[in-house]
Amino acid sequence: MLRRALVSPPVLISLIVVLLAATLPLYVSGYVLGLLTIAYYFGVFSMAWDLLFGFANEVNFGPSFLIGLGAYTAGILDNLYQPPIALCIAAGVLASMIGGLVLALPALRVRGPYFGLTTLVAVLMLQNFVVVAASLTGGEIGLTIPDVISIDDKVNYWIALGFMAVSGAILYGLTRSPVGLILQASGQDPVQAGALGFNVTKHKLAAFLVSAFFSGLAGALMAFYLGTASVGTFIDVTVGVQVIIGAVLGGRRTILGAVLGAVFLVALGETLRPLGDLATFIVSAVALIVVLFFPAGLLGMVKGAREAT
Amino acid sequence: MSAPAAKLEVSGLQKRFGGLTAVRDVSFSVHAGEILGLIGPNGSGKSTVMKSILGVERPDAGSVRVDAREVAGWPPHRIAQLGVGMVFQHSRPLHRQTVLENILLGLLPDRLLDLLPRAAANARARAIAERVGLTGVLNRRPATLPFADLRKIEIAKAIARDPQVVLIDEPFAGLTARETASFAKLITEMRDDGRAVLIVDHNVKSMSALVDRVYAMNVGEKIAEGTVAEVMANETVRKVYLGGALTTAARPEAAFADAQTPFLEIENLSVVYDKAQALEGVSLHVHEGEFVAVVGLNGAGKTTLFNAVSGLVPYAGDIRRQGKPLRGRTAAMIAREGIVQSPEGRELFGLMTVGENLDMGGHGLGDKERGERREWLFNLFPILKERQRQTAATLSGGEQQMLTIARALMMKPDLLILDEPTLGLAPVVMEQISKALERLRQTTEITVLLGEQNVTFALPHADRVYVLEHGRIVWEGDPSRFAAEAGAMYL
Amino acid sequence: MLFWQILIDGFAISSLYALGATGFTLIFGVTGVLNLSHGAIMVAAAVAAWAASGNFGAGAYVGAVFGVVVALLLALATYYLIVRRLQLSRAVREEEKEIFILTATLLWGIMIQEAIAYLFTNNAKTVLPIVDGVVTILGVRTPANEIFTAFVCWATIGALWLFVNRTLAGKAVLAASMNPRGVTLLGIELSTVYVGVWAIYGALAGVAGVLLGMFLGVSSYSAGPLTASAFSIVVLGGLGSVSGSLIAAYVVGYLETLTAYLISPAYRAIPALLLLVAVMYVRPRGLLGRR
Amino acid sequence: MAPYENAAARSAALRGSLGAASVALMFAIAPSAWADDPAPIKIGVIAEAQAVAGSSIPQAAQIAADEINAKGGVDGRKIEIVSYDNHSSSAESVRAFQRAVNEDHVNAVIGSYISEVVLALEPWASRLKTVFITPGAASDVITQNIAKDYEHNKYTFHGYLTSGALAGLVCDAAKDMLVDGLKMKTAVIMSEDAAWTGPLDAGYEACLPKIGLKVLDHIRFSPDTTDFTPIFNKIEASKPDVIITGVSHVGTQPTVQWKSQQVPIPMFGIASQATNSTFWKDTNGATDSVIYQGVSGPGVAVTPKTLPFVDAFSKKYGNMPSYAGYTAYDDVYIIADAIKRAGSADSGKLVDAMEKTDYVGTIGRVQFLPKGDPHVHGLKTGEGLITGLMLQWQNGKQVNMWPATLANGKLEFPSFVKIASGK
Repeated sequence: MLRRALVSPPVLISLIVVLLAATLPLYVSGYVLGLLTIAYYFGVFSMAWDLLFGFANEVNFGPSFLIGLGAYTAGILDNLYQPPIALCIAAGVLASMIGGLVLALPALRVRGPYFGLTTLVAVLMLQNFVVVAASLTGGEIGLTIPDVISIDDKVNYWIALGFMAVSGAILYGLTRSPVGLILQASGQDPVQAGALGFNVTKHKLAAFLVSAFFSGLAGALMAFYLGTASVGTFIDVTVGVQVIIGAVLGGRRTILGAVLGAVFLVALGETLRPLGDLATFIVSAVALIVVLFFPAGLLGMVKGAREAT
Repeated sequence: MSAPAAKLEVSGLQKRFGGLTAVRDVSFSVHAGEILGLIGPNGSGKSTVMKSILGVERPDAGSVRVDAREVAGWPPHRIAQLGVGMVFQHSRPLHRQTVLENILLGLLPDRLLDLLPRAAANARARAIAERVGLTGVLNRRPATLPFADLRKIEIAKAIARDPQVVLIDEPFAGLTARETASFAKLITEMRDDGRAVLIVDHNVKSMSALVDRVYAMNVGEKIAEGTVAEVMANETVRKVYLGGALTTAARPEAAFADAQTPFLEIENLSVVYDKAQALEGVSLHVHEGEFVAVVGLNGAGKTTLFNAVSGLVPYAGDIRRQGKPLRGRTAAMIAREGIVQSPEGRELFGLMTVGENLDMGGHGLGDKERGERREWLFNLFPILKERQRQTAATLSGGEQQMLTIARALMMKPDLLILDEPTLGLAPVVMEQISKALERLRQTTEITVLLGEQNVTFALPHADRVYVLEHGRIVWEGDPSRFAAEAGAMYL
Repeated sequence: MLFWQILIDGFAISSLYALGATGFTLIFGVTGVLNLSHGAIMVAAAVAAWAASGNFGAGAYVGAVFGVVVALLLALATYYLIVRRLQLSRAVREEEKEIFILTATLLWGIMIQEAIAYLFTNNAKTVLPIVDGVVTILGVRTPANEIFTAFVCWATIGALWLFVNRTLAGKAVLAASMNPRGVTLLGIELSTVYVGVWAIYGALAGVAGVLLGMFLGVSSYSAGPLTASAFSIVVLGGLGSVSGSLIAAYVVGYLETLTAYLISPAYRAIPALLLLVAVMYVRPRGLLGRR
Repeated sequence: MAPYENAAARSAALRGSLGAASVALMFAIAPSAWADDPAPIKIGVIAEAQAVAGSSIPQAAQIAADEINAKGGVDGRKIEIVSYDNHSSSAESVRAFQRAVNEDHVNAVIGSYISEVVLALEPWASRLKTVFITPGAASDVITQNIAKDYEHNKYTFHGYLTSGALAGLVCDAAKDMLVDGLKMKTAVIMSEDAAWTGPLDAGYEACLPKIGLKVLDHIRFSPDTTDFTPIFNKIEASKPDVIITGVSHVGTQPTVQWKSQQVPIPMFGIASQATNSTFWKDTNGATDSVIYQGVSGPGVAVTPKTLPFVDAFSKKYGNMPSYAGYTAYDDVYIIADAIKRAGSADSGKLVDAMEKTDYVGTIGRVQFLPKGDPHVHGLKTGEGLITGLMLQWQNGKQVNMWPATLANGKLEFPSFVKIASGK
């Protein structure tokens, strides 16, 4: 089925889109590039979230907990000892994956709103920690990261695009692969999955780890792009909300849709910029309308149309 | 059937939920190439037995052996890996995957790093699909398939794991007669492959054609075991399903004033729950003041029928009250206008006192009238008067059932619908309720539509009886003729 | 002295928490909805009261009433525009409705919050207090406003209690929270019950918001934290259990006050969070959780 | 210092997340307008167009540019302001900075009143070797970074007072007004637990005893605090003559509760939100008698340049400039002046020239601390340089009390405040 997935329309289309996107730097301003660079990282955040929600059926309200862990661990390490950037990023990913386990534990015990809250609380705790441990984290005015991957808009853009494309390919492939099937089965009906001989706990844990891996990696990379990390950009609950909205907007359970949603949000937010405060209002309104009237999301609408035939 | 060791062996199985013992000392075994039928009316504990075998429930005592290995208390996936497969009654396929992918799921090993599907698996999946007759729809998505095919997917998934032991829960529920046949064929094939098959269902009849032996349960205990014929002949079984000798007090249909347009008319009623045919072309009527019983095993469609009348489920066909169609009225309206249901699930307000529950029933009445009504009910069900300050949750099952009926009567119903009032009650309690109904029938003009699987309880009150089976009315007539004409199909 | 101070100060703030959480848990208990626009609605009430009493000089009382009315309307809007639509939606599968309602109410809350920020800036505002001055209780100089707050909170909660336990309409609400189907079978329209509950919720949130505005002051940024604190209190007490959240409100309120007095005001929020996490891991049902 | 930092940061979370990089060209001037002149000097302005404090920055800068251009510019070169709206987000600011330098080729950047943002931009100023000056951030870390690695970070200048410096100014005022004037002897420091108050409190701790105010207690509270009753009770328990404040993120709540609880001790010090003209309404007048530090006040002629600027500003934009407006206005002049002296806009030369700045602006006489100082490129403060003001809210008005030469009123206190004079 993977073979079929590889040549399926969504994949081909996304491939073309990525190739086109790769040529953007040749004719758009650095400002637009910067815009998309961030959008791509958010795309990865949303995809990682969608893996948990759409496939493992776990509603994680704390994606920014994993993201923040990745970004801050990497940033603090660089800030203190300036080891090779790759090392900092690796550390960030590791921290984030440990965070993933911490989140997974309650997830396997409690359901619905309760799990949602534990994840939310995890974010609040991290936020408190960052502010309290200001000497280490820079507190609420943010952490300065001395090194950056590159100071060139184009390079940064290509890195983000490439990273997003690869992550997307991996996550999409994963969900289409045998383990992806098992994960969905476990998420949808644990009893049945168990009766089919699948160790539900094992597969869910794995899903949390994968999700954490990409969230953390994306967070760390983004931190090294901005050369700064602050609660406002990485941890605040509203960041998590943005990630979730992105995924729901693009179409949950589609992985690729998440990217669509994230980019759409950023683009919309941007075009509305001149409206100032109203921009956020309108973006939320649009998102709300999609949630209410097109629950399948942007990509979901297309897919839905196809599946129904 | 003379394999040395049984594939599946259950012995001394015991399971308690809080106070009540759901399963007590159940023992049976299934050999390779054998089909055992596990039957029992609702609440007999058969599904608890099934869950214990699957590892979903952890038995309190006794043992479950698969291929002579003790698996009691193991997690489900390990039991499954040992070769126990399950065909669930409610199919929940992966909606975004094709039929083929759904079957493939059954073929996957429980590994994390299994990223590329094997061609072999693919071929095998197709073979299985071929066998269960899904070849035509391999690349469609479940959402677009009829109910029978969804069930076939479940069977295919089970076969895919090549289990030594197969558990099948109510294989024929929701299937049409023709589909039922093809399913029976699939099941016998499994046996012929040398698997040990355990079918769980309500009664013998549905499976008489294919089982080798039957193990019958009631209220958590074995009541009979043996061949179909033996079990059907068994006295206890007959008593449980048909009751003993009955004295009936039926009034002739002509005796009712509204012979022309009955108070309630149901015509060609059909209900479909996500693709499962719950009711098919059901027609019946109830005259004003009449007491009509609809008997049928759990799952036959009684509750669906009543919920359709109460406006709780969408339906095709007509339901008329005194000639006027009920369609379009909300459930609450129908209830306010006098068609009141005393539901199977009781639906009491657990944390409210008996008194408050009754008041909720009489919310439409003035304070004075409500008071009188309550007094009247208190002398119909004296026990409730003693309990009136107690919260409903603390009542015994029987008291709760009385409260449910009383609460419905508070609404001064023109038609009282009683759904399974005896469910899970001890005989003495049934007796009390039976007495109360008797008095109602004598002292008031009340019209009653009773749904029961316990014939002993239903027939004595009934003026007329309908037998419901797999969503269809299969017999209608005078209660006195029931045992003779309908008994066989009921067992 | 210090003991009395803690006791008195803790009481006022706790009462406020209690009132805020009561409506939130009522809605969850009866309709099964976690309304994440809760904080925004409270803020809206406070800002409305502030604007009416301050800007348009309507006076403290009129302002307060206006605030409550605004909250009530917003609550009904939340129900009709968002919750109801999703509950009836066929496109969303049952098991997904929860996350959809959460997301939708969250977005709705952001909209309200941004609208407030846009119309009235995001500076913190305090509602013109109804009572002024200070009273000395057991040697503690206490703002009359603080006593007033505690009093109104309990009067409101008490009124709610009477309604639910002493009137048939109230009992219907209670019944619906235990068994909606049962209510329908008795000829009571659930939809009517729900509308009523949302209206009550709106009023409660409104009163809480206005009092908060008088006692501590609010800004559009308070919305998120307010929702979070209501959510945590409710979960701590056990989702859907009113008495549970009342207790939880006092636990949290006093925990914070104690921390502020005995350790340091800088860490007042942290012990409550830790307690919450502990409860989540040890007893996910919450203190008095039923489900 | 940095009013609403927290608020701004929080809103940034949402905006920053819902949006991304941004350049609102609403203030920008079409380059073509100067086509026939020699290449203009471009100054990038990155600020918070929506925030009360930030919106004045590009506006004030534009006024300065217009004035200079009206006088023929710098050696005939016009000054061109290119504005970028950062929506209070460091992420957006970083992108704006990159674009300003790489795309729009600005010669220098004036940016932001939020320490978080400025600290995010500082390393970029170094990486892109572009002179960068902040008109409003307060964090001492900015200058400390320069001191740590001067060669690398020398491109950043701190055009506003650091928290440390502010503490000094408050102490100077306290000496005259409280110790000499009201004969006060004891104080309690009450400040929010935020990064910018670290050095502020350190400064208080150091200088208050020196001027004769014994520090009885020091209370730091979380910026999220809503209930201040415990705090005021604690303070009252130690019976100080005055509360020395260090609040910025919060403001309304403590003030209102101070009043409703009728805390008998006057408040004196840094209270950023009190600088807003709307503060009286936001607090329902609870702010009456609160004394706060500021660099400007209605009708206060700190220097001959102050009032003309305020007039020009309010004439053009219909409202009063925020404190960052004054400094932004000065910063344009300072940069222009430095370029003139350097005879080139080359960053290296420009830095040297900037360091030699000696310019009387709207808030006082501007000189930068020299290399070697722990706060190199910070502003020099004190007599004859920048002293700041001390203002008091009196029935709805902000009245200046200090320095005496600029005072336009007398201290007044409501009945519940007990002034422990001569005790």
